[in-house]
Amino acid sequence: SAEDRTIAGIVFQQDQFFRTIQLGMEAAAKAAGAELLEANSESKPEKEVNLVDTFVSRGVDAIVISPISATASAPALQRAKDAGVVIVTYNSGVDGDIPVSYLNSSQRDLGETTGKSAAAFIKDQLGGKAKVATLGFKALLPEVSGDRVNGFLDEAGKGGDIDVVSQQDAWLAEKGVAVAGDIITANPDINIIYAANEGGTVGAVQAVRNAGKQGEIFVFGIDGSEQLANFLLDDDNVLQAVTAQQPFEMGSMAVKAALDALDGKEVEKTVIVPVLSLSRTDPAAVEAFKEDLKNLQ
Amino acid sequence: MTGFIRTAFTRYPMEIILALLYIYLSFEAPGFFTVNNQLNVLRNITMQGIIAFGMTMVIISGEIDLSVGSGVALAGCVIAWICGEYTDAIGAPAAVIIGAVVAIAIQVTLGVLTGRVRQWFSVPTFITTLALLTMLRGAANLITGGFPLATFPSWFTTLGSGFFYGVPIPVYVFVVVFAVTHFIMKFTSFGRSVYAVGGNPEAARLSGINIWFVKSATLGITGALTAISGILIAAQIGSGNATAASGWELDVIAAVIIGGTSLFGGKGRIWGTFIGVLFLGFVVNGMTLLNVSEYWQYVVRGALILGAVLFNYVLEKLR
Amino acid sequence: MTGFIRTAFTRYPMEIILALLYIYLSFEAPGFFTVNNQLNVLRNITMQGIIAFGMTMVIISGEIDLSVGSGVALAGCVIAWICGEYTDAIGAPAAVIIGAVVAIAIQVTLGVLTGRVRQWFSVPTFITTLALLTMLRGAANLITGGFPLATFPSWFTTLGSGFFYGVPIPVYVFVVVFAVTHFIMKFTSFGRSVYAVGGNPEAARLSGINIWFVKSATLGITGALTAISGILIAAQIGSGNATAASGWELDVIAAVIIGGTSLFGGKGRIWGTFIGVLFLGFVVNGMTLLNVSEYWQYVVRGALILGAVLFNYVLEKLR
Amino acid sequence: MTAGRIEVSGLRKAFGPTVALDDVSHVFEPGRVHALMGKNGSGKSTLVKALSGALQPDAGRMFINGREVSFSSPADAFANRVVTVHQELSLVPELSVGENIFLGRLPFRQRLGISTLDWNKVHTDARRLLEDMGLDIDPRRPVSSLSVGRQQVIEIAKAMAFDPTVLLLDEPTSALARAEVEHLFALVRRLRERGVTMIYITHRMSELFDIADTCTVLRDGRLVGSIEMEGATTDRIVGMMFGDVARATRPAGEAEQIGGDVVLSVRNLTRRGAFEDVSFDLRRGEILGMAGMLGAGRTEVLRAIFGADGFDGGEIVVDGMPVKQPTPQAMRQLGIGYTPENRKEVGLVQMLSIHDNLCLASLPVIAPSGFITRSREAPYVSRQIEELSIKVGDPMLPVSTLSGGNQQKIVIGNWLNTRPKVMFLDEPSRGIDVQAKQQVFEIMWREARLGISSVFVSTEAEELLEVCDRILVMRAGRIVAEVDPSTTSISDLYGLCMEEHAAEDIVEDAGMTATGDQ
Ligand SMILES: Nc1ncnc2c1ncn2[C@@H]1O[C@H](COP(=O)(O)OP(=O)(O)OP(=O)(O)O)[C@@H](O)[C@H]1O
Ligand SMILES: Nc1ncnc2c1ncn2[C@@H]1O[C@H](COP(=O)(O)OP(=O)(O)OP(=O)(O)O)[C@@H](O)[C@H]1O
Ligand SMILES: [Mg+2]
Ligand SMILES: [Mg+2]
Repeated sequence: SAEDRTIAGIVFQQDQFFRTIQLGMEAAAKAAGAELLEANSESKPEKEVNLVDTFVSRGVDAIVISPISATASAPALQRAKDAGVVIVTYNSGVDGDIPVSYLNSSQRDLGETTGKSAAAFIKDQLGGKAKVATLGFKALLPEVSGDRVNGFLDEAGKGGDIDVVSQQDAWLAEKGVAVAGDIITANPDINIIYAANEGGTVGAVQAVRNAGKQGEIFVFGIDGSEQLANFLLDDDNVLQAVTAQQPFEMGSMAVKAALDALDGKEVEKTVIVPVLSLSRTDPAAVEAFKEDLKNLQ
Repeated sequence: MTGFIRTAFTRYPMEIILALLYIYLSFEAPGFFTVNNQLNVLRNITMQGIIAFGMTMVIISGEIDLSVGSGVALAGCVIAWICGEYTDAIGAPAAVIIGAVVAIAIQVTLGVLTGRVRQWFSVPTFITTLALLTMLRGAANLITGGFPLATFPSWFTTLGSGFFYGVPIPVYVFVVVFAVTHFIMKFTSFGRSVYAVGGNPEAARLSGINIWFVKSATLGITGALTAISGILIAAQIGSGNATAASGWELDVIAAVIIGGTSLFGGKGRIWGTFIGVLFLGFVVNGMTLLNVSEYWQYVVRGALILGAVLFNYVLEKLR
Repeated sequence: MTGFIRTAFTRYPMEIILALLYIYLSFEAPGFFTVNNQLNVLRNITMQGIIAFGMTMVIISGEIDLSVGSGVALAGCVIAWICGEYTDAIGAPAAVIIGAVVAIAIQVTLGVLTGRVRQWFSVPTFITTLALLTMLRGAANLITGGFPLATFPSWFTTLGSGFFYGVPIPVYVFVVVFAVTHFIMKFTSFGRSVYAVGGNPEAARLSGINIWFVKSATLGITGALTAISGILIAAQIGSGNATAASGWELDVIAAVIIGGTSLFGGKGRIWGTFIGVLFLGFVVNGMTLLNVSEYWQYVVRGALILGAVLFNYVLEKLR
Repeated sequence: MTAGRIEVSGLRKAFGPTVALDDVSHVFEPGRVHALMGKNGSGKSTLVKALSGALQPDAGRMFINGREVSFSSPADAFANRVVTVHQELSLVPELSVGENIFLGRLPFRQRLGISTLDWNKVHTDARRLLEDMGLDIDPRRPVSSLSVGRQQVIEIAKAMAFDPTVLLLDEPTSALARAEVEHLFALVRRLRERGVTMIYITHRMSELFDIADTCTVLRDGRLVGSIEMEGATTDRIVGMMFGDVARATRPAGEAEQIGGDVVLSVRNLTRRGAFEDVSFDLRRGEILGMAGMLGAGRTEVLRAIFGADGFDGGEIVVDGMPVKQPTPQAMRQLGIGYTPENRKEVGLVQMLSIHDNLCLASLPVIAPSGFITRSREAPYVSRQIEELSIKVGDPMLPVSTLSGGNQQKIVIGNWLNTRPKVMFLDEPSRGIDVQAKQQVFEIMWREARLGISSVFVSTEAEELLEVCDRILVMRAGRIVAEVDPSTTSISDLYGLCMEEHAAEDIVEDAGMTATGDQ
């Protein structure tokens, strides 16, 4: 029964997104009375391998994991599966037929959703022409970063004629301030900065404020946080829209899937967790999002 | 004339390297040579720069501090947490001030303790601060629970991103810290002792210098500067963030060494560190302006650090 | 009897600490005391452990190598890239072998060059390898374009994750490297020169020892071991990965210092490093098994490193 | 007949602006002991280093036994069996005695087809060698546990182990006690009989007549000349070294001016294993000598009083006030200064300037407020340079550019700037030339006239008798006698120091347990 099930939940970074995932996992495990072991692979493939092996030898029943890389994470997870452990992946997938269930918000989807807001904005406010810069995290997670950035650019391009003038990496807020600031200097006529994660988005907004370019440069981002919600509600008109994943849902659904599979129930092979578009144009939704977040912490 | 150039080259190698880089970027990097960008660079180097001045003293005194990156994160989280807990009770200004004081006090204490642990138990500061590097990061996460804490009053964030007479406010802090540390190292007997302690601890001790006081003090000063930097960063990004400033220890040490300070202690200058900080700042800024791809940035940055130190050496030999 | 205990404690402080930790974990950590888990720990410590033995030699010789983490990544990417490019032309076995040779050759060259740069230009290895730390990471990314390169034949991956007589294959490599480096340091004149060079370089020089050869050689050996570790990791995860092994430099140095090697050179033992590596391995494994929360893990890990070094010191004093 | 003829021709070496060797040409005949003399900084060590491959001359040629050689490293010199005992200790402190002796060419044996270090042979060979030299030192002990004097002996043993044909000895006796010097001389004579050529550097004039066959003198990097020792006189050699030097003597009647008040009083000071029950009084303006053999515990006593090391029991009273917790800072504040015996390692911060080194101890005096400028320090610096006649070009140059004697004066000047009441001078005359030595003595006398008391530690009985008002004799960690220099002869004093010959080893071994590296 569920009471003596042990489930390992592995994240690969310590940030708000994964922290919320963990909260979701904890809630689901608690509800089912299962034991949850948590770990963080710190984006290091070798550490991930160690964790998976350790959990297997500890005899866990299931591993719920966001693999660092579709290719690099496969061998260890295959080993775990061969040892009889149920694998559920979330957020990022893995090559081969390893997981019983895979839950994610499509990374492209995230980029595209923000991109759609940007397309509308470009068409309505900028007269169909925009100069765009992007902040990604290519040196950290090239695949995910690529999906988010390209998804955005593809959709945003539908709003008119866009010119991508600079593509840089910056995923921590303080780095984002510096890099976005430099980009603004190099391209004073830029209209839009897109950042592919929370840190980058915060950094880009602050950089625009530093440069005094409120009303001239507009920021689009990814991820949801209290601070980003506040930016959307701020009347300085810098941050326009972000697309948040629903990490709490993702975490709890992933653990539930694992438990179901252990109980021999049917589980869906692929589950798409919807993304949440938050925009300056819909302040009520932003407020609601803030409220949800408060209840979590 | 050539004599003059030769003298300039051999006496001020890093200054010359910096000037060459500056000229190159002025011509090649779009927007580099604008007032805005110059101010931007200044703002961006401020945070690491402030710490680098303290680190210079620590390294001259023959020690090292690897915990500064985590210290920055912890300080930001501490002030954010205190603001979050106490703003309602005592009002935002009081909460900010208390938060800042507590954040600084923690880092100073840790710095001084690091020195004392070295004194009492002969544990090298390399290892103590290496342990602190992970411990403080963990503590920052425990305080914030992993979420950015956006608890600051809005006026506080101007401290990080505001301007005063057209110059970003952190830049003033940077300049003041530079001036004060420069003064300390050059015009106080404490500063003299730092050199002596790093150059030959036993000789310094036998000359009646309290070497453990000196070492602990430099570590404590660096702690204070780390906390100040952490507070400024929290102000700049508007929240206390446990992931902030990761990996800074090596950046800061690189700036100090580029500035001509010897890792073996006893030798170095605050002015040199100032040059080193500017150098790294211009390199990073220039690469972004030139839209150098992320991967090449790693390579170029490493090559420039190595190149600067090498060049410095070659010019010193010519002297 | 108490005399015996006292002797044991003061002569083998780290061994005792390790044993205590082991006993504690056996009772408290579920699944710790199983053959599987023991093998697992061994497999997990292998990769950093291999490098730590080289690093011990480097540190005893009075130098340091901060580039090992990036070196691991680069080596894995190099062999993966060569397999990707040449498997079709020359077949998988030949491609793997050539890839391994090239990867090792690159790291050895870089290690030796680091030593030579120190000799010719007096650039401390701290700064050269700090520059390499970023440069090699960039190079690894440039080779792979940021994506994992899964180009290996399937038999190659058994090298990383396979078993031989029930023991993971990398463990054999680990044991061999331990035995060889231990032998070198204890029973060859090269090994003794390493101690002499680190303890008093001028005395070593005047005794006819080629100190730059010795230092370059230890750096070169560490380069080779770094590459081997990188190849094994690539085999273990089945691809060349530019993000692998980030931050390892500090882990490896921590293991070496916990093992009693002096950062100031001249003193240390391969056996001690072995203990240090095991200690860190058990700490990491134990915390995972005990389900210590992520944030506490940072704190506990730092505290244990500091505690081990402190305890070691206190016991040495009792001696 | 022998292989060790050394010829140098047109040898030149410059360090930046300093010309250490200037066109030196000379032949050292084989099978003889050639003393090499010259004041501090005259280039003696540089010549020896060139011959030993430790540094490469800028110009000139060297011949060993008529064959031109060019040593690019010490290993090349060893290959020609040219072996050197350098002026600075060149041992590896962490390694064992045995290993140090054979460093660079440790013995091997075959084991399972692999050649491995033969630790047994290392230690048995080392023990045999040491016994040959009349020494009882465990070859497994780490060198760092030995006193400086013992380390010097190991250094010599290390050179012997090479079976040299040419042996270069750069001030081998500067840290040796009389008995050990005798051992060394016996050894040198034995080697001479075997036909080994030796170059022997010393500042001790008396040794020349004991051991040397010829004496070669350098002055400011140039060869002044070479004479046979037979028929040579001290005056002649000193004349070659300096031109003329007046031998200073203490102005008569001064000793009577010593004040009656006791400035420093030590009662029953004890540290187990180092010294026991040490008591003495020091009066104002007095120069108190401390005689004793190497390892008698004099340095330990001074360091304990100065607060540099701890002690187990006893009392220190300064100006009538007991000192509770002596530390170097506290003692400095009470007006006590200490110049350590190994000035190169712990007396100076080598990388700092002469200027900074002269102000190191006196910072609180120069700048009571803590703020300081170079111009504020300048008078203190120039005063010492002037009064101690320190030969410096630019006081902003690193102190490491000065010769030994001048470095010693910097150490003293550093403390005189603190305006001390009491100076502890530990072997201030070690390794400095006759002239500089005389100047140091004159400094002591002058300060005594100004009411400053000194404790003067020296291993040379002559010096103590010449300089001091009163002499304490230490042996095996105890004060065993107090003598009046005016009524004591040199041989009496030596006798007092040497009684119970083996005492030295007893103290040395009581303080520590042997811990082998292996
Ligand atoms: N490495 C060096 N760098 C700069 N100057 C040096 C160096 N070595 C020696 N000198 C200078 O060369 C000169 C000769 O030095 P040397 O050591 O040969 O003198 P010495 O006769 O052995 O003196 P002492 O009796 O004090 O040992 C001195 O002026 C010294 O300052
Ligand atoms: N660091 C040390 N560790 C262990 N023993 C020591 C140490 N330093 C000195 N000793 C021992 O303490 C004893 C006293 O030495 P000390 O140096 O005081 O003698 P000294 O009379 O001053 O002789 P010297 O002329 O060599 O200075 C010696 O037997 C010496 O071997
Ligand atoms: Mg000399
Ligand atoms: Mg002494």
